[in-house]
Amino acid sequence: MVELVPSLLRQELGRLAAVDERLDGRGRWEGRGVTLETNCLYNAEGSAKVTIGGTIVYAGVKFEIRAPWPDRPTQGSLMCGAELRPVAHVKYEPGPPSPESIELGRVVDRGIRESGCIDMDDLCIVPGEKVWGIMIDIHVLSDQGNIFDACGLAAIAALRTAIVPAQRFDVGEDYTLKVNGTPIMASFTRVGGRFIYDPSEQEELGGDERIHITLGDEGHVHSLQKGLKGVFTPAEFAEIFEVAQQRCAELRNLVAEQEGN
Amino acid sequence: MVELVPSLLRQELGRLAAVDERLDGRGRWEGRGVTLETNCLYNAEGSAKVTIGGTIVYAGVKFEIRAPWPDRPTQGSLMCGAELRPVAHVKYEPGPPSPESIELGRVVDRGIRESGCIDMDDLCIVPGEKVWGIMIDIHVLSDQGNIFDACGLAAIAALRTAIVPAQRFDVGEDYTLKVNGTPIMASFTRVGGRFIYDPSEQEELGGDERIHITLGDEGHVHSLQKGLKGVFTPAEFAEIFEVAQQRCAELRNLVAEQEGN
Amino acid sequence: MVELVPSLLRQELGRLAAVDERLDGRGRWEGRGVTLETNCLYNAEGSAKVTIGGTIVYAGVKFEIRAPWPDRPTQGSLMCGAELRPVAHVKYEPGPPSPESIELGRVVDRGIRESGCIDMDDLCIVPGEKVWGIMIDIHVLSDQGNIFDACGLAAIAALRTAIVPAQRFDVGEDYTLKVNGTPIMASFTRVGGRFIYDPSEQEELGGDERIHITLGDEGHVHSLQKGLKGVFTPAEFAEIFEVAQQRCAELRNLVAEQEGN
Amino acid sequence: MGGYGDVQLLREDGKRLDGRALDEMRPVSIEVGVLPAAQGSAMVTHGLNVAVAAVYGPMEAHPRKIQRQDRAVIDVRYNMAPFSTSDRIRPGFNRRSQEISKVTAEALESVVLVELYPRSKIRVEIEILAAEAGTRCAGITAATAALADAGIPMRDLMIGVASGKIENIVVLDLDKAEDNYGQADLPAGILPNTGEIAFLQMDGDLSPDEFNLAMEYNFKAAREIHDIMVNALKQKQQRGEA
Amino acid sequence: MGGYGDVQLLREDGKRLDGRALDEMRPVSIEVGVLPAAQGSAMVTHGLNVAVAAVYGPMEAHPRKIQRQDRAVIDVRYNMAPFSTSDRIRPGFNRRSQEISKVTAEALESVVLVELYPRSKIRVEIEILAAEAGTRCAGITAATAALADAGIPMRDLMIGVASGKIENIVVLDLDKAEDNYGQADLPAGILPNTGEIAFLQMDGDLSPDEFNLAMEYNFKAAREIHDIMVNALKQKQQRGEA
Amino acid sequence: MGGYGDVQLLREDGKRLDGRALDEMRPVSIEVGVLPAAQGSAMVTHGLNVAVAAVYGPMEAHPRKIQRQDRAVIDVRYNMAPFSTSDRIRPGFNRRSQEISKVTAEALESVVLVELYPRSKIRVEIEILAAEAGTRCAGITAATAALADAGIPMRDLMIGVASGKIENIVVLDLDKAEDNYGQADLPAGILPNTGEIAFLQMDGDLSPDEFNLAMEYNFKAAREIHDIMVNALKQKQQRGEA
Repeated sequence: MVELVPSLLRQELGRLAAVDERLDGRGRWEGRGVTLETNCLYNAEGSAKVTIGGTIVYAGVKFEIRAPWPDRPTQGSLMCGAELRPVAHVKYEPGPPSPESIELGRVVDRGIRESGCIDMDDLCIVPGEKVWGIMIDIHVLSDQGNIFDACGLAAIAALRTAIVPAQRFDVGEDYTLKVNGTPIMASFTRVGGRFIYDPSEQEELGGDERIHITLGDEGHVHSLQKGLKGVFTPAEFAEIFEVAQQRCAELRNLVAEQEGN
Repeated sequence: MVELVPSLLRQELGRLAAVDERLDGRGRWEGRGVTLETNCLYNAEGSAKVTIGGTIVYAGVKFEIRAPWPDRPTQGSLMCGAELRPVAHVKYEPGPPSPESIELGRVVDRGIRESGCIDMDDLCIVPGEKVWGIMIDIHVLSDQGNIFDACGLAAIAALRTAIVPAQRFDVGEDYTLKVNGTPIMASFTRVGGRFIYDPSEQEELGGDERIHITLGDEGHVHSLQKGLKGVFTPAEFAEIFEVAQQRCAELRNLVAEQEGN
Repeated sequence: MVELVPSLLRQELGRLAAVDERLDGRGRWEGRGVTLETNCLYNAEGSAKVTIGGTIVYAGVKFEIRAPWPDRPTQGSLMCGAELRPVAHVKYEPGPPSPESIELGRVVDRGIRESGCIDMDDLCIVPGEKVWGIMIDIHVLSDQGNIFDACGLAAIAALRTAIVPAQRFDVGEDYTLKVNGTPIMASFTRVGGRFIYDPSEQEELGGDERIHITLGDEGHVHSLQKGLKGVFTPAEFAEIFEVAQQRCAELRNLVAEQEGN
Repeated sequence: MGGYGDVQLLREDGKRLDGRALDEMRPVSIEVGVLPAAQGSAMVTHGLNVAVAAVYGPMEAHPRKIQRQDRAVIDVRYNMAPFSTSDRIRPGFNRRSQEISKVTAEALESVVLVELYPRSKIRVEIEILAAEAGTRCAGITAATAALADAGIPMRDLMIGVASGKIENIVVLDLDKAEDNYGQADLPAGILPNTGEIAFLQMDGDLSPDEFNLAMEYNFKAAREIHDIMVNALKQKQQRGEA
Repeated sequence: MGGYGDVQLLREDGKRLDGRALDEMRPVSIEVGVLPAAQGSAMVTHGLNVAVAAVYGPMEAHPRKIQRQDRAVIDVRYNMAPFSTSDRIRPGFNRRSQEISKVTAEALESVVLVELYPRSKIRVEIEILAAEAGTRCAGITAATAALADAGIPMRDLMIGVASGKIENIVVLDLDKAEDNYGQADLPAGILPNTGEIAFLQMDGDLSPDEFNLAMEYNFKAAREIHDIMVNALKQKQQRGEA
Repeated sequence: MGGYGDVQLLREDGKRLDGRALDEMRPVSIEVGVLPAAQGSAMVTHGLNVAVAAVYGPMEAHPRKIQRQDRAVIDVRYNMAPFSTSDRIRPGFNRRSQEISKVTAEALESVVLVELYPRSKIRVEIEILAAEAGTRCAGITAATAALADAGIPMRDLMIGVASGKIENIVVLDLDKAEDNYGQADLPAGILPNTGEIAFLQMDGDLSPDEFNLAMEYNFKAAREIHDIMVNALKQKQQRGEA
């Protein structure tokens, strides 16, 4: 029973793809409306709420003071985790972190970490003794497709608004965290045999493999991830890579606009 | 099948309630026989065994030395936990602590903690360095109804007999723990539509919501908990609140008698 | 279905036992071919690979520096653990350590520990401050019967080749770990009503209880374990105890030969 | 309750530090239908607390052994987001959350007409995004609003409210400082129309008279929040019709 | 075994520190029917050890995959209460308890007439309330008595006993000091009537001769405890008839 | 990627520290049929990495809810042995292993003809015995070889390979020092015959051009390892026939 629907859905998605259309009328490389709100969580040191269509995600940044690793006495740390809790969709079940939520958190984490937007040496308080640990927690409240991009955007936007709570920890005055760059993720799913950008809930249900690309300010790639069943060719990748450049630039502008306010 | 029996039982309990009777012949506010034995566990620093009818509970007190929290450098700590292990009834299953056992432990813990019977400053050894941590572990061996009251009574009775093992930890001579008061819990369950005191196993099986009230020496309430499906009115609560005053005073006398021996 | 095969197998094993034969033609006290290879794992400080028939086991030794227990300021520690991961047989399932793997690790651990082959005082670096902790991890890759003996042999052989990595931890020059003795395990299973040595996969499937005996260099017993359903008499034990003396001596020679190379 | 400091919580004019009267609650706002993926949802802002609730179901209850032949079971998860408090909370198992989830579920089972859905399960997910004393009550209010938003019949709208005691005086709706340094806290789940109580916890020290006054305050606040909730539900209906 | 100190465990008169002879066990007492909620139960005091056992079943074995077509499975949980030892034990998962539970269950399956109850499960819960060397043996004895109290047929009454070695001399039934500073410990589950062994563990150092003597001591003690158990079972029967 | 040190990774002659050319991979050897208990198995040595894989199935998929009506599911466990790395790894749950297991399983489902085995499950166990940069790729190669050894049909032999960037230059197959101090790592699962990619991860910093070159290197290496694997499979066949 459960699988009949996807099977009919797949047929319909194939039919639409053949005539270059999508279920909700979007163009192949067109994203849904995106909203971004920052500083929206009272107890977080940095925060953001992102909506992409009916998908809603919050990210909150917290800081802690810890001892540095012996081999890197001047370096702090950054950790990014995502929780796919049952609040977000009827399909999510309670229990220990699922492979899906582990993957989600790690892919977002790599995109931010590998972009180098946080200089770990900036997080030193007392070399060899005290460094800042930054924790970005992402909370998906409503999943209607493409939570990866929503989580990536919420995480970097929250990070870019973070205030280091030095005063509360008695190590000086509060100050704005220095963030060098705005890595942005773009996700593509194969639907009806071809890749499309920003999959909706239905497109994910009736689609195949997906590719997540995180690009930095200069268009360099910082993180890639292919997930789910399916294969792709280098030519297909080259095409979405180029689309990703455009979409990421647009979302980077959205972050900049929001910060301008 | 399993649910047929409770359904017949509920009918019978309703019939009895209508004529102000109970299955085992007790009056509505009458408790079963209670026994209390203290200093009954060889390796515990304080201990008690309580029976209420066929319900049997042991509590044991242990001490540890730990560093105080930075914001409370002179305060020790008290922790009370209950284990509902499969030994106690065929209905208990192995595995991580069930919500039932977590609730039980936390309700007993709050009654003792909030009564203020332990002055956390009394537990200081070296300010900012060493304080005592008290751990009361409650072990239910046989559940034939009203384990909450049995656990509450065993916990406070064990605590009141505890010897601080200073010598074993090399911080002075052993001495009797100072306990200021005897908080006592009284539990009520709605059976056949009305509340009764000290529910038996059968009354719990065929009953509805329950209310746990912990009262201190002067009759002040220190902890309340409503559990299970059901609602009640302020008037109903006022009635059982008054009964609780009497029952708690009687059990407090039992503790005092036992200590007098 | 699953249980039909063992039932037929048990019949066949009983028939063979009656005429003093075994499924694979071995004599009652005859073991399968054993191979031993040491220093076969690149990142381990000591290692061994053992095969007994189609059973394949690796053991690797790692060291860590830790603070000694307050009551034993000059003593290091030894820990031996086994993982029965799903790689080894279709019957092993993923998840937390099963009782089977806990038993396996603890029986091997006791045999080595109780033989006294490691003098814990030899593991002291700075009294009261730093001692070596030795960890032997055993990895079963293919289970075709008698993994206990294979694990025991791999563990002691790996331990005997271990180099203490003092240089990497900045506490002096590397040196060979001192190991005083070669405790060896011999395992017996009741098959067709009588005990046999070195059970094969089929014999374990259609057999009953088993007995694990670990003997030291002088033939003293250091560890015993009876597992699975079944009882035995002192006379039966006396017989296998004597066989164990011979088999263990042979395997101890194999270790010595390997070290001679 | 802390109750150990010499912290002053009442001003000389008899008002509380944030200017509230003794029987005045913090501002409360409710919005329903906030989560597109859920069947019903609500966001409750109660002072600085933010609670979001989602409702899924009724659906088949499984595993089978949790099924009840004569009614639905309600499966509640109360969870505090890691960033909801001043010190980050580690995600995962937590005894406090487990207890609150259990008694909240039992309270909701007392209010929802569970007899209408035998053998089924209703999932209620409560997420605390910001915590500042009173999250379990904000969560109960959010859960009720989300159930109403999902169209699930209830005997009344259960409202989560708390009163407490500071400086030996009973007050309505403790804020964080009052919770940290106060003497008692009495959170309740109130059915304002039927006059019943479906959720009750309490810790601290209250005389019988103080208890009665605190419970009176709770009923008063519950009626106020009830009206806010009814308004929020009407507004959504009007949006739907418009 | 510890065996590392220079602790003297034998007195000049050849007796042990607590005055026992080499082949003398600590006092043992057994009471059955101690837990009203269980089908069978027993409390065993063995020296300062206190072990309580409860038996539930036979009942349907589930999940299905643990069922055996031709016999009952026995599900044992050996657990030490947090307050049973000098240093408190954290509740929860524990490798030592898991191993003891496993081998105790297998020993009991060898003694109970499990063939009488195909596809079913018998639950045996062993709780150690006070521990002072020898808890696994006291637990085995308590489990046997509880099974007998529950009326579950067995081929013999299995008794848990241990011998060991201190100062190079074999002795019966090590107490805590002897266990800490001794050289070997040989716990066994003995069937005194059939002369069989259903449970066996050992650690330390024993020559073949020492092993034989230790096992002889174990059989001797098992016969003594067997009589105590039979007496306890009779007493309960008489109470029942009276 | 680390990328934080001033470590020199290229020699003056343009070669890498271990003497390899920029587009030269470490030595690779493959042996199949190494684990008698498994249906198919393989050991891959890739530089100093040692990966072993075992395949069990196809078998009935259970619990039922993981079943797919139209195909087999592939259940992968990638695990690093505690002794496989310089610092011992604690056995048990591990986020990195969970992620690698998930994406490896999905890659294998893209290559195995899973439609041939509806409702069934194929278990693939990958054990890393020695780790020295590149274990996920060695694991993919071992899994493919083990599946082939088990006779399970695949659309192509998927090969795990990685390229990366050191000192701003793209190189094939990073070793441990290059991985620690390099600037990017691009591991892929390549189907050399169909020219497709079934597994892809990447971290670090690559311009579009650098990405293209790195992927070219990956395809080249995959073809080389493909031939080694075919040879290993033939050798076993010949052993079987001999």
